[in-house]
Amino acid sequence: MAQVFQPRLILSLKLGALVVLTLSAVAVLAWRISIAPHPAIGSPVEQVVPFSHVHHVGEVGLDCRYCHASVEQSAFAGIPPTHTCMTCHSQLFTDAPMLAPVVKSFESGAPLQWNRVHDLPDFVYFNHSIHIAKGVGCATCHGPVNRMPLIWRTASLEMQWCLECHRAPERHIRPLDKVFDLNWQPAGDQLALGKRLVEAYRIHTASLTDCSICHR
Amino acid sequence: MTEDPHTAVDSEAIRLRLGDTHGATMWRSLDEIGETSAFGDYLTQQFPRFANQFQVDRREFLKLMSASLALAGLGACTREPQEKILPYVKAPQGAVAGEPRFFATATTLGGFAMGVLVESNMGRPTKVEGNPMHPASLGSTDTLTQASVLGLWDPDRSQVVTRKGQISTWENFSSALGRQLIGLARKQGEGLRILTETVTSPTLAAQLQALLARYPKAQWHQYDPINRDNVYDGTRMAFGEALDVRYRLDKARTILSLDADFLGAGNARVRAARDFAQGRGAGGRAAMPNRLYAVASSPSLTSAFADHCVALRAGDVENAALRIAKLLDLPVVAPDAVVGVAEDWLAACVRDLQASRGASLVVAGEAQPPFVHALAHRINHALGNVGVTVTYSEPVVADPANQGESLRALVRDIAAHAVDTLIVIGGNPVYCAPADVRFGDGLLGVPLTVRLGLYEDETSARCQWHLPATHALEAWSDARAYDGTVTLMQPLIAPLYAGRSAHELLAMLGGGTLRSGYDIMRDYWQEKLGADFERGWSTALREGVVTGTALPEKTVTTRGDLPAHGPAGPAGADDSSLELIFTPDPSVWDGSFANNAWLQELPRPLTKLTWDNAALVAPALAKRLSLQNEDVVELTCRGRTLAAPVWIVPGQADGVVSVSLGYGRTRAGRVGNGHGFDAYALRPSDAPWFSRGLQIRKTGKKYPLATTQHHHAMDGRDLVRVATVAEFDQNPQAASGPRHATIPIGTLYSPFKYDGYAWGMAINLGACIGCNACTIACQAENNIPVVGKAEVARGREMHWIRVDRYYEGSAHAPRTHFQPVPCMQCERAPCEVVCPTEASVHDSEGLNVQVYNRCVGTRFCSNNCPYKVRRFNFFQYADENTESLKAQRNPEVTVRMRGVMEKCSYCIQRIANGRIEADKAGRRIRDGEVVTACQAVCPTQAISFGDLNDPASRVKALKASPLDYALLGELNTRPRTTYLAKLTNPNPDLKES
Amino acid sequence: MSPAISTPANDINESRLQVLKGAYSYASISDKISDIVLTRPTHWGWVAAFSLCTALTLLFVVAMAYLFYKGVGIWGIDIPVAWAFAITNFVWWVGIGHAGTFISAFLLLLRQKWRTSINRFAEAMTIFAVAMAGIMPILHLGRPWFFYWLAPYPNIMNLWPQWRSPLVWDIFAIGTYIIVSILFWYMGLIPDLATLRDRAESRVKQIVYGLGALGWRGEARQWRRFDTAYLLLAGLATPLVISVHSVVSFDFSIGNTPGWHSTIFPPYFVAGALFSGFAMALTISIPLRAIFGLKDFITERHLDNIAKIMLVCGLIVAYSYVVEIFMAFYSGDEFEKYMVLNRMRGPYAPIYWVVVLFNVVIPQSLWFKRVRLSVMTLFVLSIVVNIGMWLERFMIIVTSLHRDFLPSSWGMFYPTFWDWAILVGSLGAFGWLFLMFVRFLPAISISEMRKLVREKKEGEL
Amino acid sequence: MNPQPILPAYGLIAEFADDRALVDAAKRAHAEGYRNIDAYAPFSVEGLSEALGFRKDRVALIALLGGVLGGASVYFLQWYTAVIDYPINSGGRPLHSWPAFIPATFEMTVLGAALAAFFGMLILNGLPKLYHPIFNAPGFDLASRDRFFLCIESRDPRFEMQETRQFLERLAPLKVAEISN
Repeated sequence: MAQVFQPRLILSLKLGALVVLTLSAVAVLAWRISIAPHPAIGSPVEQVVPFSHVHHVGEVGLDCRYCHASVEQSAFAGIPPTHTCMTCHSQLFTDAPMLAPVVKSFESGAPLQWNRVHDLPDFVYFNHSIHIAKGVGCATCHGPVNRMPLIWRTASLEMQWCLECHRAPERHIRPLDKVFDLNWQPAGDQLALGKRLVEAYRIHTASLTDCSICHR
Repeated sequence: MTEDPHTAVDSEAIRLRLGDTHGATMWRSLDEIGETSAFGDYLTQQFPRFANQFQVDRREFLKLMSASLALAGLGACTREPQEKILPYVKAPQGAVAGEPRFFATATTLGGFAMGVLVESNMGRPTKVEGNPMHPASLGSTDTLTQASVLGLWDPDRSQVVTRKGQISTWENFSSALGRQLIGLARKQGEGLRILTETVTSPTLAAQLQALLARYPKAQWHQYDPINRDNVYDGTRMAFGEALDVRYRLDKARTILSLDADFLGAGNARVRAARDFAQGRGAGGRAAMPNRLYAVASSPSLTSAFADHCVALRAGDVENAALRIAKLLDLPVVAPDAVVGVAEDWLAACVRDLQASRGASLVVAGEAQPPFVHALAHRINHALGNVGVTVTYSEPVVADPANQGESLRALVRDIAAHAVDTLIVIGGNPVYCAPADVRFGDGLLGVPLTVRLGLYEDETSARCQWHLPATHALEAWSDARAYDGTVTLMQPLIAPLYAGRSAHELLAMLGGGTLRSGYDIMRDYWQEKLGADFERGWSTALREGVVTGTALPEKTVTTRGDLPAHGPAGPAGADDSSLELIFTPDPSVWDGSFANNAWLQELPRPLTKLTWDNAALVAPALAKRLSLQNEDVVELTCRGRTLAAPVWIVPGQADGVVSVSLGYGRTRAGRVGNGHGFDAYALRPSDAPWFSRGLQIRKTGKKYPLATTQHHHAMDGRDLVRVATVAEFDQNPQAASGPRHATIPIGTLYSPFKYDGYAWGMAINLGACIGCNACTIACQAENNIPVVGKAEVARGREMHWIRVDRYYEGSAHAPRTHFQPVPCMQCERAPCEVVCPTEASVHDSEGLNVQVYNRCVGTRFCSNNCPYKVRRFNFFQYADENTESLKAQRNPEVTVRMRGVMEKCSYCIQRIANGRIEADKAGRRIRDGEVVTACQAVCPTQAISFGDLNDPASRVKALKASPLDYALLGELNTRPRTTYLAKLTNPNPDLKES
Repeated sequence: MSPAISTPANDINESRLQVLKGAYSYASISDKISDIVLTRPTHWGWVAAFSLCTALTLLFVVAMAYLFYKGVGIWGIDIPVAWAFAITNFVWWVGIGHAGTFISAFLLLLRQKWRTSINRFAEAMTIFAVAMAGIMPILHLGRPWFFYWLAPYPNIMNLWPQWRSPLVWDIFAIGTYIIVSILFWYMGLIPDLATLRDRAESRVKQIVYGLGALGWRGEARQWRRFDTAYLLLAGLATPLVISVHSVVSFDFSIGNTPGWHSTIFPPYFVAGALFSGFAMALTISIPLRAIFGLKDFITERHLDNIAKIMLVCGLIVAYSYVVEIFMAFYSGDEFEKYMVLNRMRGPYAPIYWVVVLFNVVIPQSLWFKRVRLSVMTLFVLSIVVNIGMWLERFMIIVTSLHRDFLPSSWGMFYPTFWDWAILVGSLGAFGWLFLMFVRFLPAISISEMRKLVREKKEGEL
Repeated sequence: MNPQPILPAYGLIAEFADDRALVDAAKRAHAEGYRNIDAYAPFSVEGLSEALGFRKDRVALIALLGGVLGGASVYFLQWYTAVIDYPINSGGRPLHSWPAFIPATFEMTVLGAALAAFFGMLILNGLPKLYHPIFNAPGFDLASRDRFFLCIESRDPRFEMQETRQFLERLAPLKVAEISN
């Protein structure tokens, strides 16, 4: 009897299988990339006005709250009204071309359109004020914005990222007076400090991983 | 039902898409807009099939009338779109970005004000709450008030000035008007007529007076299809002058309602319910609980709650009243007996009334003729109630003239061509005028007809000019409450469309100059508030009431020449023919709420019908005529005929067919058109509320009606637990029964500890009058979608809290029980154990939370929920296409997508905000700090909510009451929501028939 | 080639009750079975059935497409009846599968010779039925594209399935069941595929079957390990089959709904499953043996035995009905009592009485040998039982849900066109798969038949 | 068909008409001291493998291990995820509700065992092996139909072409042939 499967045939079969496998692997990879959140972590987001936090925060030394005024009272940190920009820019760099959109908005009354950098799904209810009140520093989530010419995302903002802190806030929280200090580093052991602060700030860690803390 | 509901025509869909291209105009500048607009493309990109979801059928687009904001991202697996943030250009005064603010204003019904606080999210009015400082509200509201916010955002509102159907402008109008005014000025306004709804607004009244002064020969007419003519005529008959009558139900111990529905209708219903519940002793055994006797032609909230109720034809109520008067030895000619009411019933009632002299009360229904009112006044006087439980004041309305007469006069003059300029402000007379008045006919003959209205409706269609009116939440105005207290109504948002207020229009008429409502109001109140105006003004705005504007009590003297019997002669007209009665519709009222989908889908308190009205008949009558529900009958009364579907209602007086007004609209809008039948087509102007001689003919046709409750008996299950005060005194456990919520049941499980907050709710069935306000407040608060008639008929309504209605006893005179059923928030939640994805889980405060974005829609939780309070999005119910409706949504609540389960969350968004505020302040949440939407709205405060771990909390105290019991507690679900058994206070002398 | 001795159907002599009729050699039996696949021209009956099933399968596809486009609202389900046809189909299809496993595994352990000639297609029936069953729960999800959330896998949400939910158990039970069934079935196929490989004329068939045969050589040690593994799989499949429908029954008995919350459910459901499963085995084997002339291999003996098992299962099911009624009144639970009375007198009463007629009354005829040996009667009866069992599942699910605790929330369920489309479509898809199977794979285990031939020679039968 | 063997032959093969002949042929070959003997049959023949001196297959052991592994791992998974990784209060039931963890554990035990048994069998049997010299044997296609073969491999220490062929002839086969490699 003749062999049904000559070695050459077997070889080609194996090669065929190999090709199929690689192709499907590539396909999966491509899909994963296509659904990756955008803008990607670490990639600066273009804006109508190339507003530089490096300049305003790093060099001029504005406090976060000067522009993000409602961050301590509201869920929403607040984006400065054009008028806030104009408090300075009615005198400074008034005719700088890069400021043209601001001036235009000021005159026309049409709001500036900023591109969102930190965007949570709409079924997630994040509240800035409570995080500020419990010692979560701006930089903890937003990174060193004072070193960002254009803002980019430093955190994935995925649920597991939130949980990482909600499960053990002591890993991240800082003294209340350091919340807006973008350069703050724990002097000694963060965990020890954190544990003390969790006590001091009455953070109920038990309920922090409740679904209802973020989802309604 | 077996055919697929989703195969209907496209025409609606096309109209719809033309319809909602607007709405964006009102955006000031808020970050949400970015999200909402980005959201649409996101949706299409994510689920292309949703994009044309709408081009399916009529009902689908009813989803228009409900919410969608945060669907984005509910489905994973795709890239998020680039969203925009739009900051303010100039931040408004005192606004904190992202935080809601509340403004005091008022909404009106039949002219009477209901004081409200409106929640504004980044400039968008989203929710109405009662104003605790307002006498008509005391913090509560009702269904119609709750729904008003949806009316504001209704995409079907008229948006442009039209002339003979062609789009025009205000400028064109004012020039046209200007020309007309020249002529009018010449002949002192002869031929100028102004038709308004009932006016209580001092400013508007003043404007009208000024106008009439300017044009002496002009005339002002008033018409509301549901008006208080009988009340004023009644006082005229009794006291010789028109007066407003005020009842102090909290002070009354024995109350007799003569076909009156003071709890469900009337100009002070919310306040009345609050006072009544107080007299009943909310949440326990009052020292002296009041007792309510009711004579009712058709069941109402009031008669349903009564301790003793007899069903009587409306026309026979007069006899009953006479008989009672007689028993009180008043000089009347009364029949020896009243058909339909046992003599001993009347006797017992009278004994009770006398027993509580000075603390008793007889209330005549607004549908009853003046004579019955006069009798009631006389009886109250005889019982020494005047000044205690009933007081009188000058009329609250600007002009108490008989409105029916006023409209008839106008129509006469129109027919006689004595009218050349007709200004119709609000209302919808062409639709809602009595059938024999035929208001619409003459209109085309009037040289200039102008209509200011919210909708381009039946009346607009017959007027040359239609002017878009501003919504109550868009404009400056003022209005009086039932006791005369004035509220300054301030706009929550600039007019969405080209609307103007009645004040502004009147300003144009007088002098033709254009003045803003704001200036008009301030001018008027400048002189009223006089010195220190600014402070008075801002206080009034902040508090929502102008202090000291309540009308003073008036001492009255009864006329000597009161007739001894009614116009129909002694023993009234008790021919045995059928009687047709007209009632305001609990949802669409006189038809003006017809385009409000929340109200359309809100089950009527007693029939549990949605989306339609019906001809209500008593079981006995149905039996005689072999009628079944949904049978279409021809109602013929006084030569006019109308086809209507039948609905059988226990407790309806035999020989009475009642039809509710406000349906059969043709130009209400996309929601309201084509539902129900137009009862006005039968309504005679001389007997607007009831008339005899009705004939019924069975057509053999059927008309499907959508009800939310098919079974009305408790089948011996102790769901609603009831006891009389007497029984309670013998054994406090009598009502709540043996299976008390707190009986510990052995368990192998180590129970979870809830040592933080432990939220719980207590619902007092003894106070619930079944008004449904909770249901609609919940709908507004929680972005609950509307599903439409067909879906309701399939049992797919979405209400998170429903009010179950059960009957006990005979079908002729049943006892009616209401039971609001929200999620019970069981500690041993059956729904959670069977959820495969942890979408239904418990949190550390004992809440049974539903995580929409984790739900895959197995529906096992619903199967396993013994209370069936879970609601499922069988389709994409939430609308995501209509900007104006998205704007209404509560940004604090996720909008659910197709395929996920939802349910009552104890308003978790309010809890969360309360928790956050408390945490920031480093304290615990105080009792009463977190109030659920249903609790806030409840007129009788039947719902209490709070922290069970707070020993001082009200809810804790209530749950300690012996009346407290858990619904289906024997299933060991350990519900956090428990009930207080209902205490009734029947007269021991009277056996229940 | 084979002297097929066909005897008239009416006389009842022993020859009809043989497990294997006719005088077959290793060769002839191998050829006869493999020729069906390799050489025999397609039978018109097959073509007819196949075209019908293809049409229904298309309907199935359309129904699913529309379902995913619109949502489960296209069905008649509502609140309170949130489950209806889809879950009924699910339970019923899983049940169908059970007979296959029972025949191929349990009877193997019991050394029942007569299973030999029917276990192959019975096992195939299992796989296709479970496949149909497996589709249903996914179809019935509100958001089917997230079905995988029921399975444990690491994810960015740090979330896991809720292990207390019977639906999660289902995933494991059904998953295991279908995998084990496929292994068991495929393993039995390996030697036969080798036969086909060696007997196939065309190169393509040689390669295709050859790949399937994995180079099987029939070497003694291979046979030895093969037998052990085969026996082990049988030993594993037997408890599995019990567990699977028990888990399915948990979907209801874990719930607190009156009519669901009952401890008798696991045995009740398993018996019911075998009942309908064996009925389906009859429904399939009767036409099969006619169309492909397999009357010598699938003899009246087989039909007779199957009928006997049906009778037994039917009695257990009947017993369960009785116990349910008894417990309702014995417990004194008002809700249980009402549920039972509602089934008998409520709006769905006709279904209840049809169920009793089809599953309890009619099957009693199986006590009589005449009935068991009349092929036509058996065929009709098997269909009756299939319908009866489907209705039973429907009754359990719908009539329990539609009136549970609060009368205010009582409702009705009315099926829509799409409910029927899914049911009928799944029947079509099942038939389609099965027809493909009998056309391209040996419907009877050749190697085991050779063994049967040997045993017959040795007079061991 | 008998091509000139290029390589040394794979072995010699004898063809028999029924299983009895094969079994005692196998016995005798084994008695003769041959060890690399293969016997091929169209169905599993009682006692054949024993005749070749093949005593225990380890499939059952593998299946046992597979079962234990499957069950233990999924129980651990349930416990870890429900108690340690993300403890969530579901219906007030204890985090470690072991009775509810049984069904999945049982199913995975079965699955583990079944997979182990199946793949254990394949691996021990050296399958899949699409190419095998034995298929070169003349008329070997009948091995899957009605013929029984005994093969003595050339790698057997006692294998010697002539001698072995004579030995096989003595077993009264239908025919003896050489298998090219």
